[in-house]
Amino acid sequence: MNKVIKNKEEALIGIQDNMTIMLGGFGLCGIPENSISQLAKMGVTGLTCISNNAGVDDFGLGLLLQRKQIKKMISSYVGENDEFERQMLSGELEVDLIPQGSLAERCRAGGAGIPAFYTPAGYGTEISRNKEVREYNGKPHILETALTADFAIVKAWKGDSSGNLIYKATARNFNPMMAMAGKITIAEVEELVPAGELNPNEIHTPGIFVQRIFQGEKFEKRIEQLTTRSK
Amino acid sequence: MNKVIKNKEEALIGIQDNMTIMLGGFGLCGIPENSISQLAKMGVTGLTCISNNAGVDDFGLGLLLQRKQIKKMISSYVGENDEFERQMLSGELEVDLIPQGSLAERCRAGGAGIPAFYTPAGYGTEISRNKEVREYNGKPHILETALTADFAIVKAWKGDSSGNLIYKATARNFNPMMAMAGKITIAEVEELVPAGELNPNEIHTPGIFVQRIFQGEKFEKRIEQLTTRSK
Amino acid sequence: MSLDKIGIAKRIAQELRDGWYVNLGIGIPTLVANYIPPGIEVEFQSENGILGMGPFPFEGEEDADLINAGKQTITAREGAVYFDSATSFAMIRGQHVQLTVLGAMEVSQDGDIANWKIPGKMVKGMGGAMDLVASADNIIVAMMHTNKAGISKLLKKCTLPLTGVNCVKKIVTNLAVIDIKENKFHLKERAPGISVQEIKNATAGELIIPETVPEMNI
Amino acid sequence: MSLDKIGIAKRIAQELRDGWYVNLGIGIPTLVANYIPPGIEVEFQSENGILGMGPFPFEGEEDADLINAGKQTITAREGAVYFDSATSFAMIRGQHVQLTVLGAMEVSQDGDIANWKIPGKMVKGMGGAMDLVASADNIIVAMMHTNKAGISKLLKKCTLPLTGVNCVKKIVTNLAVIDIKENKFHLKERAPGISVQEIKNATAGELIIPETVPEMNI
Repeated sequence: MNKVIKNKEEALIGIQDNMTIMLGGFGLCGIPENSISQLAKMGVTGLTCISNNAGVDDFGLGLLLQRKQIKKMISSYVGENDEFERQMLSGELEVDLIPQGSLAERCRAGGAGIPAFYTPAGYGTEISRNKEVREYNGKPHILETALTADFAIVKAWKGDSSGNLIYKATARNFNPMMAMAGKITIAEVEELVPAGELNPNEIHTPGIFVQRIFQGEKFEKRIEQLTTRSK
Repeated sequence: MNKVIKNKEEALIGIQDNMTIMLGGFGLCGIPENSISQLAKMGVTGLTCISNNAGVDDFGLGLLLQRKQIKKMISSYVGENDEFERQMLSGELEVDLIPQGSLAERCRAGGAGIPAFYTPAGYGTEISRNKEVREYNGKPHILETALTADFAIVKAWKGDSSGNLIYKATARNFNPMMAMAGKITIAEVEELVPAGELNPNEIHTPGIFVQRIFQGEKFEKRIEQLTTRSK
Repeated sequence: MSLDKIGIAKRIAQELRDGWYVNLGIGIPTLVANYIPPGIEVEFQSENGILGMGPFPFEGEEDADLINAGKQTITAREGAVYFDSATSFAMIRGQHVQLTVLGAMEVSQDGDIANWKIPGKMVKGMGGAMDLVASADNIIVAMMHTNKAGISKLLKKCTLPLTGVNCVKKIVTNLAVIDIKENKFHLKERAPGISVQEIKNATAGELIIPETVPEMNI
Repeated sequence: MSLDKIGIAKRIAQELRDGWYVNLGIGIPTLVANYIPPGIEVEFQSENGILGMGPFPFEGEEDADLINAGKQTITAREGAVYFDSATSFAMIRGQHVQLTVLGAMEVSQDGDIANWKIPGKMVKGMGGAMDLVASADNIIVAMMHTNKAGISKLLKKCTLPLTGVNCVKKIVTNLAVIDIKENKFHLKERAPGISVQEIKNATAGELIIPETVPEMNI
């Protein structure tokens, strides 16, 4: 089943103002860089972005923030960039903060047809405000609901023409769950191969979750916190 | 972290009468054969077994049924064996039938600390009797709770001394979720290698879910429905 | 002449669309895979954990670790992928599978289906059927129009324990193609040589019959 | 003499047990990995998706695709494994991680913790902290006993927005080791050269002081 799209321009067709978009990645690791730069170029605005983080000033989702394309961020940890802080404090940007595990599970639930589930995370904090509480195993849990998106955009290491994806190391992070939860899921990959070249036992995201796949032109793969030791 | 156990005799120490045990496998595919034969030898009785199926008369869980070691089966599809039918119809054996997807998800939930979730499966059928119903997206869903077990026993293709597991083809089935849901999880593997020999990107079950691992002596790998075509 | 099982499978195969992921139940539904219309590509999901199921293996090449949900030895096509049962039902429950074809003992004009349990008889279990019917947007039932005793399987209300409610949209039997809409059966096509009256006689539920009922083209 | 950050990390490292999986938060907790007692083996989980985290890479060998939850470049030990964020928090929520060490701005004698938000200041988010504190059976807080203004961080009730309730069991500060039981702080050990009175003065919550309070052995 051939899902290959020629380039990022064609892959992102259909993304419109005011849509909800999920974007994979943790910090700058495993983010769909090519698609983000294309979103900036397209100039779509009013976006609700579901992404664990919000990039840095001049890379990742920071590029969309600079251009004021984002109306609302749904994330677990943000604010590694000044423009984000400015927009948030001035009220231009809505921010919905969600515990990281609940964010991951809510995306998975959205993709898996589980509309809601109970979790202990956030009980007794402002996160549990207006949420149903129920005790299980002697411990209070709150009810969290599924998240889905008009488009999910993920980044993989390898992908085949059927949309099967393999991620590398910790660049996997949120990508697999978000791939499940998009009405349309777009994957950009470092290496695109014909169907049959990936070992079916080693695939992380089955192609059924992916509607469009394209070979990224160039991956900058910026490092946020370079930490090394000397030899 | 070395979790290697010498043999099946030592791997199953601690399993006692009236315990709840999860066993991986679908039909006879991917079942922990060595452990099942050892359970038969140990003669523990009153077991509650959570397993998608119940084996055949002389293989898989059928071996424990023959010896009347099982008090209750929690499964989605059973009865490929006569002794099962006899014990069930005579009331010797309790049977709790669960939709297959709910069974898989309930095991995952048990391992993932999600005490309950909503699913549409079984709404309007006898499965939803006494279960809470709630509408999401215009569709009724029922609340299902997590499953856990005193011991989970799974079978993998390859495993390392840290308990990391790789399954082969459709022998994966229920094994990964059950590995997550056991208070103690025992893995029997076809090939046991030192830590570091499996590619960390290709592992299906992270070792954190596995407490004991052993090399199976011999795998019969019986085929339930041999279907072929001629060349 | 009423259709045989292969005829039913062939007619259902005409419903396939290019790019669909399809789950086929045991029995007649399995046969659908043999009659994919030319020029379209579909992928078959088996709920035990494979997408891209291929034909049965050649003799001697079977692999005990590679089976379908009917526990038959199979092969994998190029581009196939294996996954665990939770992920498999995430695909199903999350409506990533575009078509489910399965058999039934009874279907009601409300779209209810019964196919897993006969009171007083040995109950083998629902397997994945309840997840499939509760989740799928597009369910086709493949079955004989009547049971062995000649009694209609298309009823006002199901008499057997239900597998799912309000879920069946289309039925293909040995006699007819029938859609379910607004809690009624709607006759769409006749099997070659079968009269509308024969179909009416074999249907216990309320059957809406349009002015012209074309013959199936198989 | 009160402990420095390394001293706190060294004291917490004494709490590690062979075979434990451990999640270390950013800051002082990260340093714990450097002082694993001899003869025991522990594995470090980073919630972005790795078990078996190793030391920082040698210069020039860093890999942008291999980072920890603090977004620092890391390496993987033998036997390491990568996984997605849902699986990562399945480990945490499912209590497969035996110990969580994290920093705090305030801890109450009920075991409540506040470490993510200061009203009026920029809120960066809770990251994985709420999942960690709500799930872990065994949580150690690593922090200074007082804030920069000299005000106690061990309170009757937290004043800042909470990260979790009734969850902290043990606190290791620059001055003391304190357990939380029955909604009270219990002094267990003093930092070398620190008097019980100094600890009492620096603790705003109710502090139970036993007859003898041994000095830490670091």
